[in-house]
Amino acid sequence: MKRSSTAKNGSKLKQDKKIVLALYRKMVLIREFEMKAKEIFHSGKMPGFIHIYVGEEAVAAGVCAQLHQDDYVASTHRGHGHALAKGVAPRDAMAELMGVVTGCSGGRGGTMHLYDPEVGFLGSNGVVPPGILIAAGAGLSAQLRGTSQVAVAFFGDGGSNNGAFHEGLNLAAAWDLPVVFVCENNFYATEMPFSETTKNTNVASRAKAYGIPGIQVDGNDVMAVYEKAGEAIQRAREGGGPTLIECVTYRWFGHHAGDPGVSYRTKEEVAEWKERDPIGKLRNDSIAARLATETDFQRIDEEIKDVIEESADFALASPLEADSTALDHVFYSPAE
Amino acid sequence: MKRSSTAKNGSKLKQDKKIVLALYRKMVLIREFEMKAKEIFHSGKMPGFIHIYVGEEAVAAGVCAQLHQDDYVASTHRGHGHALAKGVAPRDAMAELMGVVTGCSGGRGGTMHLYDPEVGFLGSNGVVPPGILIAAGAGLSAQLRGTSQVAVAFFGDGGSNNGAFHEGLNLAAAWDLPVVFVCENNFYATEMPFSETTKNTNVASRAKAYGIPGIQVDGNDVMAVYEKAGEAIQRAREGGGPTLIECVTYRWFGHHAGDPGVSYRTKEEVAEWKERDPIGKLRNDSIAARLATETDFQRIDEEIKDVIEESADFALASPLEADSTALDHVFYSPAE
Amino acid sequence: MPQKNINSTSSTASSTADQRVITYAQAGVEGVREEMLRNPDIFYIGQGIGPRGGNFQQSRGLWQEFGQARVRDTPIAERAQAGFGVGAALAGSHPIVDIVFMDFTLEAMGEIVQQASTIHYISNGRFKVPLMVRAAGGGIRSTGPHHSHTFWSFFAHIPGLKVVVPSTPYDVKGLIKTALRDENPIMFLEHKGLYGTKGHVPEEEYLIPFGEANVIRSGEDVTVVTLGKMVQRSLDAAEELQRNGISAEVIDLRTLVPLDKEAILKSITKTGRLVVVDEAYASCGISAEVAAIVAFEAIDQLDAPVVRICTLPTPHSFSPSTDSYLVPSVVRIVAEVSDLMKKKI
Amino acid sequence: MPQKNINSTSSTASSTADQRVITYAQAGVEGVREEMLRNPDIFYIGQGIGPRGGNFQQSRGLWQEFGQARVRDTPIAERAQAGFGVGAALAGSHPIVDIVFMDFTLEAMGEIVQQASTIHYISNGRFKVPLMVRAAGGGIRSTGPHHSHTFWSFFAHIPGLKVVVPSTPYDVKGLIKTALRDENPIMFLEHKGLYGTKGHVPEEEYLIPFGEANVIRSGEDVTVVTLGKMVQRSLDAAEELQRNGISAEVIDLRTLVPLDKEAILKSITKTGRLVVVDEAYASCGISAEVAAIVAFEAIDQLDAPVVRICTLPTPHSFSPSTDSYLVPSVVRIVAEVSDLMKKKI
Ligand SMILES: Cc1ncc(C[n+]2csc(CCOP(=O)(O)OP(=O)(O)O)c2C)c(N)n1
Ligand SMILES: Cc1ncc(C[n+]2csc(CCOP(=O)(O)OP(=O)(O)O)c2C)c(N)n1
Ligand SMILES: [Mg+2]
Ligand SMILES: [Mg+2]
Repeated sequence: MKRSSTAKNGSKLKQDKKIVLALYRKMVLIREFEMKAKEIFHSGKMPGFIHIYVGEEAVAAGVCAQLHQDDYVASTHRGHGHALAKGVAPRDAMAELMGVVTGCSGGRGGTMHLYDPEVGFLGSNGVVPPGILIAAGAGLSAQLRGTSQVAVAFFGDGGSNNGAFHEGLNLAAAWDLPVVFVCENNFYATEMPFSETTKNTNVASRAKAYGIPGIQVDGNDVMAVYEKAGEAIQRAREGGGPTLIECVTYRWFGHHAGDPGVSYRTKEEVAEWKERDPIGKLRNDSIAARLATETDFQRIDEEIKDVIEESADFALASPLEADSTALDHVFYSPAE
Repeated sequence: MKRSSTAKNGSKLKQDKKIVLALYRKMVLIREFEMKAKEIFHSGKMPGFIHIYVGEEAVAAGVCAQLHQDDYVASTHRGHGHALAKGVAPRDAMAELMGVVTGCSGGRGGTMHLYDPEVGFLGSNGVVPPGILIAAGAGLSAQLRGTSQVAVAFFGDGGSNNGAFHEGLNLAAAWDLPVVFVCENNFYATEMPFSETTKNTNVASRAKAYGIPGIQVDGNDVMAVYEKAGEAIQRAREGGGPTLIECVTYRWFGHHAGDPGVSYRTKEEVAEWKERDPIGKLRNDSIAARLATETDFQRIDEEIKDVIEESADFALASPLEADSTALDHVFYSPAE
Repeated sequence: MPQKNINSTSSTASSTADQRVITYAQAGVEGVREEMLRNPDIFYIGQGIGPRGGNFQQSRGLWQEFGQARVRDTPIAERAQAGFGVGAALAGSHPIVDIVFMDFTLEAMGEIVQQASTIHYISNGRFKVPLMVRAAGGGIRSTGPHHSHTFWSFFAHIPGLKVVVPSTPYDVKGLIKTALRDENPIMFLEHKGLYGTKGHVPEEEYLIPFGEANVIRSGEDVTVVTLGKMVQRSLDAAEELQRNGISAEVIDLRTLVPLDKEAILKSITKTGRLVVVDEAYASCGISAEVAAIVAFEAIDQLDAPVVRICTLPTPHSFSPSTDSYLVPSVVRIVAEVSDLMKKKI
Repeated sequence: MPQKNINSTSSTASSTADQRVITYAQAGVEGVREEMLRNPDIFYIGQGIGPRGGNFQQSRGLWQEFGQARVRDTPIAERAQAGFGVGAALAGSHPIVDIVFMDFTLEAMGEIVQQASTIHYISNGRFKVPLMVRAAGGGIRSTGPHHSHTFWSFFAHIPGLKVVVPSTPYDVKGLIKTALRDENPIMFLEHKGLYGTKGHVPEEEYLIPFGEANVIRSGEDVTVVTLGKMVQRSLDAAEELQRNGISAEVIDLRTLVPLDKEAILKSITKTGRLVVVDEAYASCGISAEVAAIVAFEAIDQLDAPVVRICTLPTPHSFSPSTDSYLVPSVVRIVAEVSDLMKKKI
């Protein structure tokens, strides 16, 4: 089965260099973080099972670039990119993947449970897809507190077939909550093709069922994501209620680092999507449009390499939690 | 808030007398059964809390008249009408409401748990709305066994906001199951107006999200329901997959027999809907079209009165379960 | 079944002529109201808890007083209710999520167990989840198979949840106020059959700490540990037993997590006999937990087998006869305790 | 942790030179396959159980052999899976619903508890619900907070469900075949950490009846009741204890419902000491249930307190250090049993 993006919304944004470079930096940060995590995983040093986000960087980067620090994000099992895009420090995230005490969750959460209150990161999640409900709840809190905060839920095509999707979108719509629902449609949930688990593979079209706007966007075009997310986030911030954005994209690797990801996808399909690399696209487009130069990008590449090396060193050098604290924090107590 | 049916599908069926009288009989049976149950309830003799179906008879009668005995129905808390329409004997149902051993569930189920394998009645249900899933499962079984059986799920507007609706319709659609989903949109879930729990009050329109046909029909026009249900059931029987039918209707009384049903609904609204009595409508329309006579209808009315009296006497005279059998049937064993 | 006022024998509320008497449901409303006045972060969502004031009047007047923003009816979507609650709690609000029927906590089990109970721990203490899930269990008047459950042991099995089961108006108010000042996920599990019962509730503010069982009747011969609606039945049974010369001490657990082990052990040391009366099923229930604790910590204090008196292991029946046969009755409690008094080890 | 072949000490499978050895996962596939061949009403649905053969290879080859109609991948919709299973069972099919991770049975709890477990009883025996829910629990290699649960006590709390927890390839096959001939709702709860373990499974057909615990090691001083992955740890601990002169009898429960009380009581009569080792939490767990049964039925046979060795009460941690600290280890079992041997009442 050949899969290709049918998304119609290309980028029309008046592009400016600062934004281009910021988006590029985020995408490269995510890419390099993931490649390093993959390397450590395959070296046998990393516990658990990581779900690699490579290929989908434009979604996290494009959406989160429109968010303020005190806005919220709730994420998924494939959440490293969302965490980094929202501002979780790479070393805190890498350490968390290693399960060491210096991780953003003290090593107790691991790859699927990154948490960071300081940047409004309400957690990646081992369950599909309660992040939808958690983000909506954060939006409800913002509405009640009268702030202009917005919450974003990321979830996959697989998640969109789950009952939580229905309950979450319906109620967020009924209450006009400041939430943006971002579906990363990468055509597969584990090895299950989306088209075999639903008769309607156009996730954006499901927004009608909830009386809210639904738009499909090319999830490999970071400027398009940035633009459409910006509109939706702005609408939410102004009390206009939720939007469902379907970002059509693709994961380059298997479902998790242990899955070669080939038995259920053709080589051609994977190759075609690698061609449509969101990082390469931004780079090429921006150079063609004379918005930035090779040198600009190279400088960022170098910078990020250092950040990632430093993060990995930090994570690998950090200790595991001691048994003596293993029973702490089961309950919160004000003394803490 | 004024609520009125916006359903567009009126009846275009070439009406024939046999069908008219059969539908009329079913509706009157349900109406009289409910009025008698209500009377017994208010006399203090009936345990539990009954949910009265009066006003909505055209839905159960119209849909079930298109079903065969070995087709399936899964129902709701407001399920007396569905049970009777599918063929559960009135005395068995009335006895069940009384919680006596002669009931269709031996008195163990009561009003919300009528069961009858002999007519494919897979149960009313105390939970909103897993009947959707149960019907779909029965449809899956029929598909696997290669029969031409069809399963119908009844559920309310309230049920349509629940995650089970989404999971059930999506998967039944993906698998082309022989199921018809019948939403009885009576504008309220307990005292909650549907319009306050969703931004899209057109339930039929939600079918698009699942890639299946969705139609709205005047749920007080039994001929319209009969016709549209017939098309959907036929399609399902022939392998054409599921349909969502929204029947716009109204319950005359409160949510359950203990709820006066007035604080959240205007007198005018209730009165308007009583004007649109599905039984009166069929009677008037048929007489006007010279399809049947007053005498035909009166004869049925008399007949049903006797059936209901007999059912009530039977139920009221039957004993409660003895303690000595209270532990039976926790598990099935082949010796049974 | 005699319906007596439990508080008359309560150790926490002394009986006076002019004491104020209100219902269990009203006590809950008062507690919630006072805490909502005190803490603007508290809001309340659930099915029918708005204008209607709750199926059981458990939120009566709150919508009228606090308005549509802070007191909101939800669709029939328990997962959304719980999940929104978790999200709002993470964002700094303090939600009350009313599931109304404890049975329907099943629909939200993933959100309660996987999200609410874990996040404080797995975020290494960085987030807290101040969330009160409210739900009423137990059977009344043939509520039948889907509306009579008492799942407290499910929640007591899961670390990170506190579990409260109040038995009197006095306790409801004091415990619900404590719950709303506790910034952990709390399962506040009332009983449908108690909402209409009355008891003394002082006008003055008070809080009841978690983890302190109520020795609601003192006795010498046997310890009856119980909770929820079974407290009154146990007290009634104790009176009956007293007439037969058996002196029963009755302990109302009040909170299952934290559990007041000390109160139980202290009582056993005195009586040497333990009976647990629970409306939930025995298997893997809180009755098993209490028995297991005693079998570990105080087996040397026991003079007889540990007896559990629980709802018999069948689905809940609608049948009025069977239904009352299955749930522990005063008669059954009296009979089983009397039997136990004849046993020795 | 030594990974030994449990069957070498199994009372049900004797060790011979040319015995056929397969994995726990393969044993399950064989059992399901044989029953699917025998009974055309059986079908199998779940996430990834089709072409992929299951996350843990637990359905390997079934899709290829039985085809897309009888072996179907589902969307991520556990409620639908379970609800469809109930409906199909009522209509005369015999579904296997694979939830894969036991954690996600939470999403289907309503359908399992309210529908599957009750319908036979509340229809007064008129319907039956032949449904096997399959799911694997327990932690492996930092599966972390959302993928390590062992909820067997939830299901054992609910009347109308049978609960199976196999510990060896031999048992998986014999028990899964029994499950698929039993026309009740069955929770078939495997362990992720056991799927790769190997053991003898005969070529000839056999069934293992429900309700017969396996006295997998006989001993004189203490009875260790256990289940699932903890069986091997208990056996390893028993060997270690033997070296210290303590003779432990190890009982693998195999099925929690029905529970083989007799086997436990018989053993206690001999040893006078009871330890329960469970990977689930202690509070309201099956360990509490076993303790409570013994405290009622055989307290006079006990020479010492009843000890429970369970996962410590925190959410499951990703941290490799903490994770292995929290779950019962051979070292902890040895230490606690040794301690217990010093106690007397
Ligand atoms: C409730 C639940 N069921 C099953 C799983 C197992 N699972 C983890 S990720 C996944 C696939 C998710 O697919 P999708 O939502 O499309 O996200 P993607 O992996 O493609 O990013 C599944 C089935 C889960 N985590 N939670
Ligand atoms: C999961 C669940 N939540 C809540 C309830 C309580 N309840 C029973 S009926 C009902 C309203 C149902 O409304 P609707 O689906 O529109 O059906 P109607 O009563 O209008 O026929 C509610 C909330 C329930 N039975 N199940
Ligand atoms: Mg996907
Ligand atoms: Mg309705």
